[in-house]
Amino acid sequence: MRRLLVLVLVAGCVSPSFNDRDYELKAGNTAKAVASSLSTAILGADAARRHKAGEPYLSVLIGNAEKDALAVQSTFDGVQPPNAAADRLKGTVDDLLASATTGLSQMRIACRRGHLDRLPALADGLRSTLDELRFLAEHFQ
Amino acid sequence: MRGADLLGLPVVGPGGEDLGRVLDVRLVQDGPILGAFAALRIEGLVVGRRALAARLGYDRYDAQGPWLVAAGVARLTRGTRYLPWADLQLTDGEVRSQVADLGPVPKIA
Amino acid sequence: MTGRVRDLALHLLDRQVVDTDGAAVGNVDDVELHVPEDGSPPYVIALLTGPQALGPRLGGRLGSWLVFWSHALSRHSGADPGRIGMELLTDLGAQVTVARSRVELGVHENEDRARTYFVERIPGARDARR
Amino acid sequence: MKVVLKVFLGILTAIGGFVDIGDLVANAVVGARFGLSLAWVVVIGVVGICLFADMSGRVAAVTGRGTFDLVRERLGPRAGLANLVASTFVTFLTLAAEVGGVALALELATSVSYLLFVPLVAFLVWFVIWRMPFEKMEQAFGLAGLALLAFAVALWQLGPDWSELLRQATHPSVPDGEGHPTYLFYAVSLFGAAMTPYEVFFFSSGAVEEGWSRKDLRTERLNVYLGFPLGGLLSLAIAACATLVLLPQGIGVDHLDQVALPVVLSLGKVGLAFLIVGFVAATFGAALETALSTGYSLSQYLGWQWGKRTAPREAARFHAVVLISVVLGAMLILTTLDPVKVTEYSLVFSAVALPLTYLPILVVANDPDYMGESVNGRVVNALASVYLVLLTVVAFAAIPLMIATKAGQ
Repeated sequence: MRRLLVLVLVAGCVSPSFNDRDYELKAGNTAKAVASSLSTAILGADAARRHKAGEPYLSVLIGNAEKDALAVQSTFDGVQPPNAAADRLKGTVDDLLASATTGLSQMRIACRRGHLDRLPALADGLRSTLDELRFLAEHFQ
Repeated sequence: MRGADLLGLPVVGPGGEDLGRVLDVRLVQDGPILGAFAALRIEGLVVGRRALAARLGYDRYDAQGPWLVAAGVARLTRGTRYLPWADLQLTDGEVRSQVADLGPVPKIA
Repeated sequence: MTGRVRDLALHLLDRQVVDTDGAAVGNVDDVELHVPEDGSPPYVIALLTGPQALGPRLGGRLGSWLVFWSHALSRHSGADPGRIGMELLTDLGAQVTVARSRVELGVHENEDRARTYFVERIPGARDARR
Repeated sequence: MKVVLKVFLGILTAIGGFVDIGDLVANAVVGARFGLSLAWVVVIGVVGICLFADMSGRVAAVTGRGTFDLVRERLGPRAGLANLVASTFVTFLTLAAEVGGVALALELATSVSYLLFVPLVAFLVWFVIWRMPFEKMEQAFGLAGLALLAFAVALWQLGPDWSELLRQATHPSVPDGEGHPTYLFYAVSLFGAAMTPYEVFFFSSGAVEEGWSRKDLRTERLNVYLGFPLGGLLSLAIAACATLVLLPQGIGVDHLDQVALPVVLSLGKVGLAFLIVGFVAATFGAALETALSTGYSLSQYLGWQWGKRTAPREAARFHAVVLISVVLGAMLILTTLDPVKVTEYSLVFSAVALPLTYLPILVVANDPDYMGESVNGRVVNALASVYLVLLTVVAFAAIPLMIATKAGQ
C-alpha cells in the first residue's frame, strides 16, 4: 500500500521535458519486463501447487525468469535519472525490482533443493509486488 | 575459344555505335558429326542489355506463363535483337556488326 | 536440313552433367568452341567443368581468385579445366548425360581429394544406407 | 500402408520443417502479445509454402533436379552465387538455432544447462545424417514430432471460448498499446517462419533422394497438401495456447520453457513429457533438414554429387560441407548467443531471401522444355503471381521494419 501511495505522488508530477518522459517510459518498460518474469514464475508455482510440473522444468522456468529480471534490473540501474522527481520514481522502481529479484531467487533456491511445496507460498508473497509493477507499467506506457 | 569469351562482349554497329552486349549464343545442331550427334554450330548472337532478364528465356519462346512474369520480362527485354553470325566480325574485345538494324530474335518452336 | 535450335546460356551452360551410373560429374561451367580454318561458323567441341572454367564466368576478383587457387592446388591438370568431348554425350536435356563413368572422365580431382584426405578417414564412409 | 509411409516426407518436412524452433517461438511470442489477431498470416504462409513446395517438388519429380540446380540455370553463375550466399546464410543461422533448440528442449527435461548438450546434439545430427537411411530418418522424426499435438490437446483441455477465438482470428486488428510497425514486423516474422526457404530445398532434394518420378506426383501433392496445413494447424494451436494462458498475465515469451507453460498448466507432467519429445523431434528433424540443405544447395550449385542415397565416400564434398556446417553451427551457439534470438533474426532474413529462390522455381515450373505436360496450371499460376508480388513486398519491407521497431521491442 505504501508503494501505491508513492506511485500516486509520482504520477502527480507531469514530466516537463523529453528527458523526463523518456525516463518514465524506461521505468514503465522495466516494470513491464519484470512483471512478465514474475508472472511466469508465479504460473510455475501454480503448476507446482497442482502437482503438474516437476523439479527440472520448474527450475529452468524460474531460473530463466530470475536471470531476465536481474538483467533488466542492471540495465535500469545504468540509466541516469534526470531530476529529483525521477529520483523518487527510481526509488520506487528499485524497491520493486529488489523485492522481485529476491523473491525469484528464493523460489529458484527452493526449487533446486526440491522443496516444490514451498513455491506456492513464496509466489503468494510476490503477488503484491506484481500488482504494483503492473500498475507502474500501465501508468508509464 | 570458350563460350565465356563471347558472352558479355560489347557489340557495336558498322559506325561504331553501341548495340548492347552478347547475351546468348544461338546454336543449331547441324555441324560435323561428333559421336552420335551433329555438333552444335553457332548461328548467331542474341544482343541486348538485360542479361539477367534474358536468362529467364521469355524472350526466346512464345507464350509461357505466368502472365505477370512474362509481361515483366518482355518489357525488360524489348530491346533484345538477333545478329546472324554471317553479319559479324570478331575483333579484339568486341563484336562488330555489319548491319545497323538488327532483327528480332527468332523464337524457338 | 536444319537441326534443333539451342541457345548456349539458356539450354546448355550451368546444366548438370551425369555419368553412365547417373552420378553427378559436374556442371557445364563453360564450353570449348572449335573455330574451323575455312571460316565457317565455330561449333561446340567440348564441355568444360570445374573451377578453372567457372572462375572466368564469375569474373571479378572472386573469379580470378578461384582460378588461381584451383591452379595452385591442382597436381596434374594445371590451368586447364575438366574437359568432356561432345562425342561422349548421349543426351542433352534437363541434364547432360555422358557415356563414361566419373573415373574415366578424370574431371574429379577435388572430389577425390575431399574423399581421400577427409571423408574416407571417417568410419562408415563406404556404407550406403538406403 | 505404402501410401502412409510415403506421406512421411511431407510430415517430416511439415513437423520438422514447418513447425521448427522458428514456429514454436514465433507463434508463442505472437500469441502472448497479439492474441490471434495475426492468425491470418499463418494461413497466408501455409498457402504460400504449399504452392512453393508443390512447384519445386513437381519439378524435382519430373526432372530429377534439386532447387539450386535450377536457380543457377535460370539466373546464371553470378546472380546464382549471390542467391546461394544469401540462402545458405539463412539456412546456416536456422541450423544453429535448431541445434540450440534441441539443447534447450533437453534442458527442460533435465535442468542441465543447454550449452552442455550442444556438442552432443551436433554430433548426433551429423551421425544420423552419416548413418541413418533417408526414409528411416523421416519416419522416426516425423512420427515423434507428432507428439507436438499436445498443444492441440492442451488447447482443447483449456476449454476456451471458441467463438471468441474465432472472432479474434477473423477480425484482425492491432491491439491497444501496440504500434502498426510492430504489428507488421511480427507479421513478417510469422510469415518467415511459415515460408522458410530451407523447407523447399529439403523437400525438393528429398524428393530426388527418394527417387520420385512423374508417377509419384500424386504422393507429392498428398505430402504437400497434408503436411503443411497440419503444420499450420499446430502453429495456430501454439498461438492459441499462448493467447489463453500467457497473454492475460502480460507474459512476454523469451524462452522455450514459457512456450511449454500452457501445456504444463493444462496437461501436467504427461503433457510436458510429450511436448519435450515433440520439441526434440521437431528441432532435431529441422536440424537434419537445414544441415542437409546447406550441403544440397552448395553441391547443386557447383554440380557435385550429393545426397544420402550413396555411400558417403561417393559424395565426399557434400558430406564434408554438411559436417563443417554442423560444427560451425554448434560453435555459433556455444558462443552463448541466445538460440531464441538467433531464431528471431533468421526468420526475418528468411523473408528477405525468399523471392530469390521462388522466382526461378516459378519460371522452371512453367517451362515445357523441363516439365512437358506437368507445367503449372492457370489457377496455380494466378495464385503464384499474387505470391510473387507479396513475397517481393515482404522482402523489401522486412529489414526497414526490423530497424524501425528495433526487432519488435
